[in-house]
Amino acid sequence: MNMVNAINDALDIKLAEDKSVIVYGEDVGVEGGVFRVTEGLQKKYGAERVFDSPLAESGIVGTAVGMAVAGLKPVVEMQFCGFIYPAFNQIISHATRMRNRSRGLLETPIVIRLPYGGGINALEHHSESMEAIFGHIPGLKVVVPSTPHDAKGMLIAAIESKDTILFMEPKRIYRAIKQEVADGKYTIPLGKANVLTQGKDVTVVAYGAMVREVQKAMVMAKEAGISVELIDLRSVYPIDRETIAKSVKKTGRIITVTEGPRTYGVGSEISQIALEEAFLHLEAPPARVSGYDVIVPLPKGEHHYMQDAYKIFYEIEKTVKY
Amino acid sequence: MNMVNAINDALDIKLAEDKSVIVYGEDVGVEGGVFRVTEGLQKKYGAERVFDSPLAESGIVGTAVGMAVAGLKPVVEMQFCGFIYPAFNQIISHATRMRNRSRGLLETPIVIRLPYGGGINALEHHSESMEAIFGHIPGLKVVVPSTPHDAKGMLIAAIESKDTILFMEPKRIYRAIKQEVADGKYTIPLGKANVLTQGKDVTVVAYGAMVREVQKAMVMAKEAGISVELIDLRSVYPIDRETIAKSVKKTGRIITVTEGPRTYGVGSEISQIALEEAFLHLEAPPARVSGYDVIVPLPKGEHHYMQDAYKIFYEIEKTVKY
Amino acid sequence: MFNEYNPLEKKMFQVIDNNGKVLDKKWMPKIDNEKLVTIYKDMLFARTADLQIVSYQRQGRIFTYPPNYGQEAIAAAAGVHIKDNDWLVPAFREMGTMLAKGVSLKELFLYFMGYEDGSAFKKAKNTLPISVPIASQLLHAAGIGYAIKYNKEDKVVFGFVGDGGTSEGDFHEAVNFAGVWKVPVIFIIQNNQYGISTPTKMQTASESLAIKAVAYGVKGIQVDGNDFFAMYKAIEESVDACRKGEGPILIEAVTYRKGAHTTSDDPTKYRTKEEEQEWEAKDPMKRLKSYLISKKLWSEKEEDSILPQFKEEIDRQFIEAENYGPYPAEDIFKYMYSEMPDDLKDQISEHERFLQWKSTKVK
Amino acid sequence: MFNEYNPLEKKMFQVIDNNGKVLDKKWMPKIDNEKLVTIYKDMLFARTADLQIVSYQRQGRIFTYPPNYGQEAIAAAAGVHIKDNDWLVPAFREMGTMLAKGVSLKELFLYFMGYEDGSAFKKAKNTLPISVPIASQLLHAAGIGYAIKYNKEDKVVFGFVGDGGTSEGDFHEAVNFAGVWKVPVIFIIQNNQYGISTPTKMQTASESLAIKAVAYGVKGIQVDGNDFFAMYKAIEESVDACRKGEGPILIEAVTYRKGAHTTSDDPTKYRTKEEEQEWEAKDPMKRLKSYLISKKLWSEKEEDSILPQFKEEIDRQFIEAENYGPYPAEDIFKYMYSEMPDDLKDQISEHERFLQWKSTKVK
Ligand SMILES: Cc1ncc(C[n+]2csc(CCOP(=O)(O)OP(=O)(O)O)c2C)c(N)n1
Ligand SMILES: Cc1ncc(C[n+]2csc(CCOP(=O)(O)OP(=O)(O)O)c2C)c(N)n1
Ligand SMILES: [Mg+2]
Ligand SMILES: [Mg+2]
Repeated sequence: MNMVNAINDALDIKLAEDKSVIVYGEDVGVEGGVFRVTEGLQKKYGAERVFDSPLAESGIVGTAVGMAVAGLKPVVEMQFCGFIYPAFNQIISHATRMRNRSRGLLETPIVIRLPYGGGINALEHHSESMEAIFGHIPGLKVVVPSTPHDAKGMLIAAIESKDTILFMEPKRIYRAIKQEVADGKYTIPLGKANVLTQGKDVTVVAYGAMVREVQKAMVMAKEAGISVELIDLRSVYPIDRETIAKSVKKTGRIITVTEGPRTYGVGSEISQIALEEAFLHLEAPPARVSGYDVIVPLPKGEHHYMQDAYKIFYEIEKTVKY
Repeated sequence: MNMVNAINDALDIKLAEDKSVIVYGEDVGVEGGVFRVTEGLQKKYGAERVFDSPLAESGIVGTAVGMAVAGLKPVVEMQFCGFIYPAFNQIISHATRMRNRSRGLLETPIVIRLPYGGGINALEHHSESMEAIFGHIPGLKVVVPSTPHDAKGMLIAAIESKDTILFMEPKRIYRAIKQEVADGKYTIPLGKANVLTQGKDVTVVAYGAMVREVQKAMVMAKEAGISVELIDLRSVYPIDRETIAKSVKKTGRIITVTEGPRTYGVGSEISQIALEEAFLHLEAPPARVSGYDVIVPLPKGEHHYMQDAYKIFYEIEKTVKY
Repeated sequence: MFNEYNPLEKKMFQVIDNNGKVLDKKWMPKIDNEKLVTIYKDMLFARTADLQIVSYQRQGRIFTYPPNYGQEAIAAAAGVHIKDNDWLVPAFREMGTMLAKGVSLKELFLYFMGYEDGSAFKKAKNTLPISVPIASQLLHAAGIGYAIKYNKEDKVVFGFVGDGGTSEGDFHEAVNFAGVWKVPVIFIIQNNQYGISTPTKMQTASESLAIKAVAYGVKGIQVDGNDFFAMYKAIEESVDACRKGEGPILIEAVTYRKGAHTTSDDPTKYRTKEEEQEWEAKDPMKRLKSYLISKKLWSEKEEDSILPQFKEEIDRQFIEAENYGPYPAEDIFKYMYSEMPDDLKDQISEHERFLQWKSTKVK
Repeated sequence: MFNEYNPLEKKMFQVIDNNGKVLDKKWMPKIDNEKLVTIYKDMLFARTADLQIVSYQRQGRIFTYPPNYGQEAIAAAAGVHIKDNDWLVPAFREMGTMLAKGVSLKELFLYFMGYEDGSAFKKAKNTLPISVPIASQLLHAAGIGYAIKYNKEDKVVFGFVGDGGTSEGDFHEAVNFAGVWKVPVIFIIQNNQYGISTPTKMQTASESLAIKAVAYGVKGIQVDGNDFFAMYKAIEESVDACRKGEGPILIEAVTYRKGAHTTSDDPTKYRTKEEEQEWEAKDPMKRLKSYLISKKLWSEKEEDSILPQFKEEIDRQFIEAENYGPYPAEDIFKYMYSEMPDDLKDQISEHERFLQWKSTKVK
C-alpha cells in the first residue's frame, strides 16, 4: 500500500466509524482530489460528507472552524502547501485560538491535510515546504508522516484529536514507497518521534520525504564507517525533546535535514534543543541541511535547491570530522 | 522627538522628495492612523497620495504589488501585527517573488509598516510579535527600529530600497522614548546590527522594544559585576552574522531576547549562527529569553508572558554562571 | 417583504418614522404590549450599561471598549428572535444580543478588563466569543450553518459584521459558501456609516450593502437599523425563511455609531457635528420610546424611576468583575491543547522557577 | 451595450450564432477583412500551439501545462485591443493575449519547461508573468490601475481570472478596490464551466458571474466567450469606457475548456461526453471560420496550407527552448533582492563547495 492508499484508508475508516467526520476541499469530492487521495469516498459516503467546496482556502478553513465548534470533525484539504496562505488568518487567529479564547469551552478539532514539498517537477507554488511558519503558531500541531504505515496511524490519531492539526503529506513519496499496512484501525500518538535506526556517531533528524534521502546517505555513511542514528521527527510541533536529547547525549553530534528555507527553519530549533539538553555532550556544532533562503526554483533549477543523499552525507562527514 | 514623530518625519521627507511615494492603509488618511503616525500627511500631500483604503489587508498589499510593478513606491500600513495575516498570501506569493519570478525584470519596492508587540493593555490580536514567520519568507526583509533616530533613518532607507520590506514598529515604545533626531534626510543601512554597548562576559541580542528591557537588565547585571555586550539586531532578515560572530567569539556567551513565541522563534536562529560561527568559543549554551508557546494573554494575564528586565537578568546570570 | 424591498430597487425597509409613527400598518409586527415594554427596558439597560462602561473606561477601570451607543435596536431585535439553541456569532458591537443570549454583563466586563474568562460564557449556549479580526467570524457562521443542516437541526445562525467588514475577502467567501450550501444563516451587517474613521462610501462603490446579496444568489434587504419594528420584522421573516430552508439571508441594518469607535478613538477628527445631529433625530431608543409613550405603554417617569435600578445593577456586576481575583500563570498554558504537550509543561516549570528566583530579588 | 445587456436582466451578449451567422447587425463590430483574417490566423496559431504543447507533454518534453483549447476567442479579442502600453495581468490560460502582447512562444515553452527565464519577457512590455495563486493577480491589476490614474496615463489594465477564481476573497477585494478607486481595469472572467473538476454552479449560487458587478457598483456584462465578435465588441466598449474614466468593468466570458484542466487532469472523471459534444457545436474557432468562409474570406484549403507552416514554426521555437542550455546555480539566488545579502552569498559559496566535493564522489 502506498501513502495515498494509506491516507485514503484512514479517511475511510474514520468516515465509516464517526458520522461527525466531514471531508471537503477543492476537488476532493467527484474527482477524489488532484492526488486522488480521497478517491471513492464521495461515492461511498455521499456528497454531504465528502464534497467539493468553492475555490477559497480561507473559506474552507473558516467554515471548518464553524463546523468544529458545532460538533463536527472537518478534515479539509488544501490543494498544495503553496495555496494554504489565504487561510493563514483563519488558522492563526481562530482555529488555534478558540479553545484558549473561550477557556476550554469551545473546541476546534480540525485536520488540515496539506500536500507539501518539492521534487515533483511542478509549477511555481507547488513545491513548498513551509512547516516552520506553522510550527511557530501557538495552538497548532504540525505532523508529517514518512511512510504509509505512519500516515494511516497518524491521520487516524489526528482525526481523533480535539486539537487543530496540520497534517503535512510529503507528496514526493505519495506513491514512491509501498509497504504492508495493517488492516483496520490503529493510531500512532502525535508528538512522538521515531528512532528508525540506532547509531552512535551522529544523530540525524528528518521527517517526511527527507527520511528516505537520509537513508540513502546512510548507505554512504556506512561505507565510510560512520554510524548514524536516524530520528524521524514525525511531529514538527510539539517537538519530542526527550528523544532528541537522549540521542544527542549519546552521539554528541546532530544534524537536521529539512526541505524548507534555512533561516528560521526547523533545523535551528532542533539545534537549540540540543544546546539546551546536551551542551556538554556536544562534540561538533549542531548542524542543518536545508533549502537555501530562496524561492523554490522551477523544475530546471530545482536540483540546485533540493537536499539529496550527497548533500546529507557531505554534512554528516563534516560533522563527524569536526 | 518620539518614534511616532520620527516615522511621520521620515514619511514626510520621502513624500516631499519623491512623487512616486504613496501612503495608504486603513484610517491612515483623514484620521492619520490609529496611532497618529501619518497625522497631517493627507492635508499636506493630498488624498491621492495619502489615503484611507477599504478595510482589506490582502487588498492593501495586493494593490501595492500592482502599484510597485507600475513604478510607484507604496508605503502601506497594517493596523496591527495581528491583522496582517489576511495579506499573508500576497506577501509570500507575490510581493517577495515578483523579482525572482521575472528574473529581475519587475520590482516590488513596497514598505509594509507594521505596529507590533505587547505591553499596551490591548484586546486580543493587538499584542503580537510574529517576526519569525516573516523572517522565514524568502525575498522579504524584516527590520525593527528600537529608537526614534533609527526609526527615521531605517524607514527612509526602506522607502528607498527596491525590495519589499516589512517595517515593524514596536508600538509599546512609540511614545516612550524621546530623543534628539537629526533634521532632514539620513539613512541607516538595512541589514546591519548595532552594537549598543561593548561588553565582555555575555552577548545579548535584542531588537525593538526589547532593547530597552535589556538595558534595564544591564543595570542589574552591572551591579552583579557582569559585563554585557548589547547588540540591537535591527534586522530580523537578513541577519548580520558578522556582528554576532565577532561578539560571541569575544564573549563566549550569547542570549537572544524576543517577544514572540519561543519555538521556531528568532532566538534559535541566532543560537545557530553562534554555533556555526563560534562553536569552539562557546562557554555556555546560546540561550533565549522569549514568549512562551501560547497566545499572548489578555491584559490581566500579560505579565505572565512578557519579558521583563528580571527575566532577562535571570537568564544572563544563568548563562554567565553556567 | 423580501420581494417588495428587493435591494435592487434601492428602498430601505422602515416601519416607523423618526417620531415613532407607524408608516405602513401592514409591516407592523405583532408584539404584545408587555413584551414590547420588556424589550424596551432591555434596550435601555443595554444603553445604560454601554454609557456606563465608557465612563468606567474614563476612570481607568477598564481597557479599550467599543461602544454600542446608537445601534441598540439591531442587537435588541436579534436578541428577541434568537433562541437558546440558535447560534450567535458576534463581531464586537452586539451587546444587546449577547445579553439576550444569556451572556452576563459581568462576563463582558471581565473580557474588557482583560480576562479570557469573560469569554467562557456560563449560561449563553451556542454563543461564540467576540471576534476581533474583522469579518473572519462570518465563515464560522457559515460552517455552523452547515453543521445545522447536516444534522437536520431546527436552528438558525446569527452572524454579525460591520460595514467596513464587507470589504474583507472573508465576507465574500462566507456569504458565498452559505449561498452555495443553502444554510440557515442570517448575516447582519451593522452599517453604522464608519469603519473607525473610514466612511462607508470609501469601502465600496456599490449602491448599498444589501445589494451585495445578488452576488451570492441569496435574499437580501436593506433595513432601517434604527427602527426597532423594521428590524424586528426583517429578522422575524429571515428566521422563518431560514427555518424553511430558504436561507441564507443578508440584512443591511442602516444605523449610526453615536459614540466613538472605541474609547481610544476621537470621532471629531473625521465627522461633523451636523452629521451627528442629523442622526440624533433617528436615535433608535427615542423612536421606540416615542411610540411607546404615544401608546401610553411607557412614560418618562417610569424611565426615570428605572434608570437608577439599572445603574445600580450594572455597577454591582462591574464591581464583581473588578474583584474577580488573580489570573493564575498556568491559565495562559492550560487551554492551548486538549492535552498539554511536555514543552508547555516545561515552560510552566521554567516560569515557576523564574518567579521563585524573582521573589528573592524583588523586595 | 452595458445598458442593454445589464447583467440583472440575465441576457448574454452575442453577435453571431453557432454557425457564424450574424444575429443582430447593430452589434457587429467594424473590423476590416484583412485584419479579421490576421486575427483568425493568430487564433489558429495559438490553438495549434496549444494542441502541440499537449502532445509535447505526452512525449515527456515539457511539464504540466494548462490547455487553452476552446477558449481562444477571449484571448484573441483581448489581444486585438490591448496596446503595447496597456497592462496585461494574466492568470495562466491566456496564451493568445500573451502572444499578442509580444510574449514569444519560446518564452512560454521555457516557462513550462521549468525555467523562470520564460517569464523575463524580452519584448512584451507591461506584462506580468503567469500567476498561479488563483485570483491573487486581480489585486495587482487594481493597483496598476491606481498607478495609471495617479500618473494620468492613457492606459488600460486587462486582468484575467477563471470562474473558480471568483470564489476567492481576492476577487472580491480587487473588484471592490477598483470600484472605489474608479480605475481603468477590465476584469475578464473566463467562465469555462469548471475549476479543475468543480462546476461553476458549485462555486456560487449567484445567477451569473457578471451579476457580481453589482456588488461593486461597476459595469458588468455577460458575453458569449466563444463568439469572437461579441468578445471583440465587449472589450472594445470596455476599453473606451476605461479610457473615459468609466472603469472598472467586469466581463464574464462564457466559454468551455475543451481540454483537460492541465495535462495531469482527466476530465472524464467529472464531465460527460454529451456535455462536451454540446459545447463542441459552440467552438469559437469553428464559428469564426464559418463566418469567414461564408464571407469568402477564408477556406479550408488556405487553412490546410497554413497549418504546416504554423506547426513548423511552433516546433522551431520549441526546439530552441529545448536547447536553451543550463540553469546556473547562482540564478536561484540572484534575483531574490536588489542587492544580494551576505547570507545568500555565503549560501552560494557553500553550494559551490558542496558541488566541488560531490564531483570527487560521483564518478
Ligand atoms: C482584519 C482586521 N483588520 C483591521 C482591524 C482593526 N479594526 C478594528 S475595528 C475596525 C473597523 C471596523 O469597521 P466596521 O466593520 O464598520 O465595524 P464597526 O467598528 O463600525 O462596528 C478596524 C479596521 C481588525 N480588527 N481586523
Ligand atoms: C489559491 C489557489 N488555490 C488552489 C490552486 C490550485 N488550482 C489551480 S487551477 C485551479 C482551478 C482554477 O479554476 P478557474 O479559476 O475556473 O480557472 P481555470 O483553471 O478553469 O482556467 C485550482 C484550484 C491555486 N492555483 N491557487
Ligand atoms: Mg462600521
Ligand atoms: Mg474555470
